[in-house]
Amino acid sequence: MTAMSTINVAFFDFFAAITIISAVLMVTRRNVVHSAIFLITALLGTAGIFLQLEAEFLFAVQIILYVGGIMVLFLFVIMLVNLDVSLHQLQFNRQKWVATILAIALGAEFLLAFRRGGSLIRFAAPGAGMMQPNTELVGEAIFSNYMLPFELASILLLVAMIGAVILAKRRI
Amino acid sequence: MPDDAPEKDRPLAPVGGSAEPPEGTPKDAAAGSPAAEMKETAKPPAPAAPTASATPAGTKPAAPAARPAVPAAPKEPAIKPLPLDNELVQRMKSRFGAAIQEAWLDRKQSIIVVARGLLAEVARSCRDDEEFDMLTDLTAVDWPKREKRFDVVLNLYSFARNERLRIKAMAGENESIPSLCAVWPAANWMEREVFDMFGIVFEGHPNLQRILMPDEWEGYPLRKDYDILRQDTAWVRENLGIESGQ
Amino acid sequence: MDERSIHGMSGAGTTVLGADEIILNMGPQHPSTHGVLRVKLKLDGERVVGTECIIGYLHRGVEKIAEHRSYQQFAPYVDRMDYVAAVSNGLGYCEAVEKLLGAEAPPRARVVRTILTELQRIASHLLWLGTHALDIGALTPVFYCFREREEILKIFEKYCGARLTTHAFRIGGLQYETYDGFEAETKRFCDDFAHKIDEYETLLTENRIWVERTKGVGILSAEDAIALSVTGPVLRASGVKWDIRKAMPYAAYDQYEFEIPTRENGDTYDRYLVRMEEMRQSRHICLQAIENIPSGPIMGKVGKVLKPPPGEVYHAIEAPKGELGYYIISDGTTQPYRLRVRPPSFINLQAFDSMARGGLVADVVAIIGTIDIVLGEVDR
Amino acid sequence: MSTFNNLLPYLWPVIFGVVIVAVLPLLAGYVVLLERKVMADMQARLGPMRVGPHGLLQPIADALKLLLKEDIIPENADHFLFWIAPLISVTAALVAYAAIPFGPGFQIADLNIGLLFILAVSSLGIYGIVLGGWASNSHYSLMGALRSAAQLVSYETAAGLALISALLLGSSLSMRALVMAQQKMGLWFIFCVPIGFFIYFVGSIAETNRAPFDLPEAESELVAGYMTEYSGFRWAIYFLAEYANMIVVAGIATTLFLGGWLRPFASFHAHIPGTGVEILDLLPSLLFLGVAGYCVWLAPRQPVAVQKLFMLAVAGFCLLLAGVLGWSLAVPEFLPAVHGGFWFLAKIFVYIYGFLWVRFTFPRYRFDQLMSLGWHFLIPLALANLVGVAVGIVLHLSLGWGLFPSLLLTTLLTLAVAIFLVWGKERHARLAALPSDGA
Repeated sequence: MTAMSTINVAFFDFFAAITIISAVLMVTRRNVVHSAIFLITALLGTAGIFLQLEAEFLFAVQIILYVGGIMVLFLFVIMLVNLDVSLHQLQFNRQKWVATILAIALGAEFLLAFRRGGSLIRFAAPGAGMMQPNTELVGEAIFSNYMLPFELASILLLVAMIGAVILAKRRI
Repeated sequence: MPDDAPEKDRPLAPVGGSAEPPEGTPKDAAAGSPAAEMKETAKPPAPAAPTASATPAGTKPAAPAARPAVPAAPKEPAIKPLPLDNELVQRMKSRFGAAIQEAWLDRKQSIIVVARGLLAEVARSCRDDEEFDMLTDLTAVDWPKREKRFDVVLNLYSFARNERLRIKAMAGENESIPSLCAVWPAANWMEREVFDMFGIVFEGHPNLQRILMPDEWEGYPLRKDYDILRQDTAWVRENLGIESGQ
Repeated sequence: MDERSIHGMSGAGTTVLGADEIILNMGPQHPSTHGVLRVKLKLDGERVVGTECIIGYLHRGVEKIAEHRSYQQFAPYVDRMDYVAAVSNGLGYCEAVEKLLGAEAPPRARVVRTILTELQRIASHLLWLGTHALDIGALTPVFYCFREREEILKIFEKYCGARLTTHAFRIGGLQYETYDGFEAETKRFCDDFAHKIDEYETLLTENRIWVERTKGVGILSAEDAIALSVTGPVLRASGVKWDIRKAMPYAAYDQYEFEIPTRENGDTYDRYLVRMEEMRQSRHICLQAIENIPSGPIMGKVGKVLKPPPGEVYHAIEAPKGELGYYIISDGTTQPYRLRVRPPSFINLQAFDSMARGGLVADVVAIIGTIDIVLGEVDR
Repeated sequence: MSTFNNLLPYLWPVIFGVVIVAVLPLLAGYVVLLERKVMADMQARLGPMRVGPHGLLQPIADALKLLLKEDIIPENADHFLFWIAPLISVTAALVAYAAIPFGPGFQIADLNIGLLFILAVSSLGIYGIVLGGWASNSHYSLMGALRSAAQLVSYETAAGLALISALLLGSSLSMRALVMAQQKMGLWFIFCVPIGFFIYFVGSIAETNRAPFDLPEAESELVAGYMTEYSGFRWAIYFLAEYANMIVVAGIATTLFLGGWLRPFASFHAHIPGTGVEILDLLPSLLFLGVAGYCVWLAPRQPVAVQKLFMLAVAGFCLLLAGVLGWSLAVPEFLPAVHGGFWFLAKIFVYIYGFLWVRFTFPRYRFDQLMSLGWHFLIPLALANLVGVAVGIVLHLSLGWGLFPSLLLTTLLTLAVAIFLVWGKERHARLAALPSDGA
């Protein structure tokens, strides 16, 4: 069992490292397409963490929707619009050092809070559905307990979509 | 190189004789209109050629190389250009006066020479008033020994009359010709080709560039005095640094 | 139609989306420009907002060469212009020179010329059909078309020894008598061919994708077509019933019955249908001609050295691609003083811009295919 | 020893994985040969005939040629992306094989999200195309990439919705469970949801960039689309990815709609008297015996001695296969594995044959027409079909009707919707063709 958990931790570290490094690279790349690629790897790393948490359904949805769908459209737009301009622009403004220091400070604060007050934070216990197909669980949760929020979210998205169509289409 | 340029510039002289109708046998009315059936036949010939200032009565057609196969033709030898003075020409003359310089029939095909400056107007009139609605072809001929060395030749076709008409305009070495692009868009490429091959400038052409030859080409290939060797030698000298052996 | 529509290439601007317009260079090495045509397309996304044809890669100066060859010597050169319809080129040239000479080919020669020219028209249209279908993405018809074209080329080969650049005719008539079995083979081909055309049509005519790809694509109105001097099937698909074979008959066309197929819309689909019907009509002409080939000499009296009397002539025939005209000026010597070829492909290609503008990239290849150009003739 | 025991469960998957990665390029090569032969047959010609009898060694010769070709990377390309793009494509295609059940025992991993996994992973393959097209730094490649991206996103929706209609019947995402469900029902899902199968067929052609939806690589327009600047083995890898993807989608269709590894008439059991051998299980062996006999008959007709020998070798190979298939009848442990594999591959080939048939019959769609077909016809139809299947199941569950009749009813209703959609599209086209006043 310990061997299993070691492997688990190793996988987690691996995916977390991928996610963080890609995220940093994504922000710092000058070429927009490269940034998009690092965003994709960051999303893939997140998907890996889902998998490592045995949430296969979320893993699959993450990849299908974000990586396979949204990011493809993202790249599509980037290539279509051809943002060469960004290559010749200043990437960060003068406050970048202030921002870095603040970010580090915030990170240190979080670290301190976790170390000192870890006992105050309650993590949810692992679900009983571990090692079971959790697709059904997700489905049941969405369509029973969380029916109303789910439908509200759907309507919100529908409204957004119709709005986008109306804005984009000059003549209906 | 052509050293056999003709002694006289245009080797044709209008000679009296019975005019034959212009070409075109509307067997099966192409455009379907009755006008196509009504062939505009040639009128009795005028006794002499009109104006014809630029055409010296030059070379008589030499001994015919071949017997014409037209059986009905009289014993007269060979094919000769005949003066043309049908209704069409008369109408044109009344419209443009002296700008219609000559008109004759050659192998049953009507040819009209017009003044260079009025070419566009004549063309437009041909299109609008005479139903010569299609510019079949536009080309040029170089007669280097003539005072005005270029002939610009239009070949028009009328769907309604099922008839062809050739219009010529003469231009000197440095004279330009009015562009016909506004009358027939088809003239665009044809004029570019003539410019490319002869160096004749068409005034008012929207995009007068070389079309078949490379843009940096020197000289105008279809001029009779064009010498390919000159360009070749120059290229060899410039690029290989030696004298061409040709 | 005005100058604006003919050349609209200025610098690249920006599109509705704010993205840059792309200048796409098609050719001179491109699978579907049918040779060394180069087309510069200005694109807004996939929509064509400007075109420019750049030609001349295959320019060989045919008209200049003609001034340095005797009339007979020049005859093989014309085969190299529209090299997929060499027989038609040869017919136009021979008849033009005959007219210049005032000579005429004997009846037998004229009938044989008609048969071979009509076979050539079928062959040329078959090549067009195959490549056009290939451009639109149908992979199969091209092989069927080549199968039938092969039969025609075999007839040519047996007749004059060459398949492509045939030099089949001579000024004044024919050099070769027809071979034994010429009539039978032509008849067999024509008989089979009726079913073959139906076969192509089952693959394409009713095919939904084919119809969607070609209907309404590259529309050319009759007025525009005449203004742009477009001739041949492209003109007829725009609704102008004009065919030189009927309007000013040459060879032996006045002896045969045939229809001039026309359509009204002037789009790619109509041009397709017109050419398909033309193949049927050509077959019909061949069958009529083969029934009754007059006997007699095959060569008229033109002499060994051709010295046409001074003067000039313009003679045009209905080549598979449109009006193929020869304008020859003689100065009484053995060489033409000036020989101008009126190439149907060159002049039809000029209409490309007005057809392609506003369409999509995929339409561009369909339109290049439907004009049916041969770059050897465009560039000469 | 204990480590070995721990690792034992991973042994078979690893072996399967190695086998698949090793065999797949060969299989893809032979799919190419099959394609060329089928194409030649439809086009009244012979196809490859030079390398080996009837061109049987052509794929190997092609692979060798591509391996030895010069590897060209354009000067202004994005070198890293240009280098890695084909690998992304082929990796995505290969990883998807992990969840495809080639037989009851031949599957790398029976994931409980099997189908979602395959869809997720194979949707990554698009990056190989998009990035390759972008990295080439050429207009043709870029347009191919853009077309590809738009096309994939559009058709994945329709294909996914079509798959869901089958999932409703199988009520699982596990590939194995889906086959089992069909076994239990005694009916392949294609008969229950024919419209779903049709939509998936069209969608899968579009997803694999095959004609008539091969716009990203339309040779008459974009030269070779995103592959224009690629050459040599990098190009071959793209090619491999394309054919691997074809096999993946065929595998999905086979599993979901065509009964996976099940034999036709799997619920029909007629035994040879006196034995436990079912008559229908003899079919595969007889088929290969027939092919072997044909090869023996052909052998003396080959022009060259080497080809005669080779033909006999092919006959021997077929005999061997027939023997294995026949022998497995006697060994019950191997019977499902061997025969399951045979039927699965056979169904994949039938499906791919459908691809080829379509390719050589139809011209290519134009891009806007492709999009319109996807969004205005396939997606609405897929939605209608999904609702129809759901209603059919509800009818079955609540009213107690038979599943098949209720699905038949809803299928007919969906067909009506399809006709309506086509009619509406044509009406739309007619209206669009009318001269507008330029508003």
